[in-house]
Amino acid sequence: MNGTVEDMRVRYFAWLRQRVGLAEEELEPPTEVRTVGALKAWLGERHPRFAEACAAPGVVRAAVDQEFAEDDRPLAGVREVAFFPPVTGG
Amino acid sequence: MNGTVEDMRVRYFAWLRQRVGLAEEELEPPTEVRTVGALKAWLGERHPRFAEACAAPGVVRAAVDQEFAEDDRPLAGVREVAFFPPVTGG
Amino acid sequence: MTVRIVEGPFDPAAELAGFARGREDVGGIASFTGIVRGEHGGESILAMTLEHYPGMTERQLARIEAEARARWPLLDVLVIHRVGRMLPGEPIVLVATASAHRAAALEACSFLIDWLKTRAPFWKLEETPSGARWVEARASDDAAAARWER
Amino acid sequence: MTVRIVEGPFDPAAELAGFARGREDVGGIASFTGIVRGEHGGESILAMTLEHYPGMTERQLARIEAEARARWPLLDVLVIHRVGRMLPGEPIVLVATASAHRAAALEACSFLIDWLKTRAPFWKLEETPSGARWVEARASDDAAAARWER
Repeated sequence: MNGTVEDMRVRYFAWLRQRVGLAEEELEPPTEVRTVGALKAWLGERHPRFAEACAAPGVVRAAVDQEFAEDDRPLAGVREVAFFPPVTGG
Repeated sequence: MNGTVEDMRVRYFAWLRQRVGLAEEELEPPTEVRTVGALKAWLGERHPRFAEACAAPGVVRAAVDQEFAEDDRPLAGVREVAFFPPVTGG
Repeated sequence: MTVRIVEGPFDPAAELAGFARGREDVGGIASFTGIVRGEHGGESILAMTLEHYPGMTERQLARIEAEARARWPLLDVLVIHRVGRMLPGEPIVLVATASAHRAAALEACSFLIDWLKTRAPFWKLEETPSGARWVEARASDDAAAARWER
Repeated sequence: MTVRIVEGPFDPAAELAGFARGREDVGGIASFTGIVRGEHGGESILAMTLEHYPGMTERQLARIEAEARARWPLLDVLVIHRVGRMLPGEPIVLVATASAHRAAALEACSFLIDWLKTRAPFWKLEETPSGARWVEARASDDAAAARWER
């Protein structure tokens, strides 16, 4: 449990999926990417439009293993992380 | 409009109807019976069990011409007065 | 906008199926169905008879319904109340509201049933194994209705 | 207690007809049906597509439903949410609650739809004559959900 993450699936929903141009990808982030916030920054380097969306406060929400998560959520042992805009169902 | 009441219909509902033993009656109260409260007292002389029910506060409600009414409601020109316990519908 | 007193059984689902059908301005429909319970205060209920004051009932329901429409932007309202004798499991009352937005529909539905319970001239007579008894008004119903005073 | 995600049209009236049927302990059933409107913000809506996060959706709905049952004495709960593409006038969501008493049914119904709107991973895409647009989250929905925080 040293923060190492392997074979992580990252998913995107709604307009974030359209901006990134992907519904999901399998990734192996470097060991220094230990939190949701760090993952966002790292993904932003790969996807400039994801970085753009993250720059606006409160717009990009996250879920870790299908539970809502904040930026400080550790990623150790995590298999799936999702990013999406605020929900609008019902 | 001097408070005279003629051919007034008095109706009773629910357990008050059962106590009085009547669903309705046509009455001609004396001219001094000018309000719902006075009518209650006058009817109590005819129906002892009605008087009993009226003695308990808040138990006997009234409607004048099918509108809820308090004891001070004048009876001038009124065609129908109803007495009943608190409502329990829905 | 419909207010109906019915003397026999009615089907809330069928009534709701027709309610606000084909309208594209309705964003939300709220409903409440009151049903005869088989038990009350620890005693079995064999049947329930609803007495009412014909004429005044319709007048009061129309007034309550108009008050709801004055307070919330409702596109449609349906109130059906059964009278006479009915059995456990059978519907007594249906209130439904339609609005562009959910808060109006939900609040108006609560308001309608709260005011109906305290302002419409209905009386319940329960048949139990030990005899018939008139249901007493509940302070909690008065409190629920008072929430909407202003 | 049922939570269902459906990909095609569903009939709220038919679902309600079966809900809590044959139970004699239910005194009240409350329901809310959300429907696709033909207009939003002054523009025509031609269709609406609901995207969701399969797996997380079911998990969140089950959690919201469990929270409602923990807060109110509910005898039954039904939540149906449609996903995919739908047309104006078609139901998106149905929430129904059954309880011995009306306050529990009505409050839990409001709670369920408020929390579903802010805590379940659904996203609405509207098709308008000028193109498709993602619906933005509304502050009023957050405020409605916050009423139930404690």
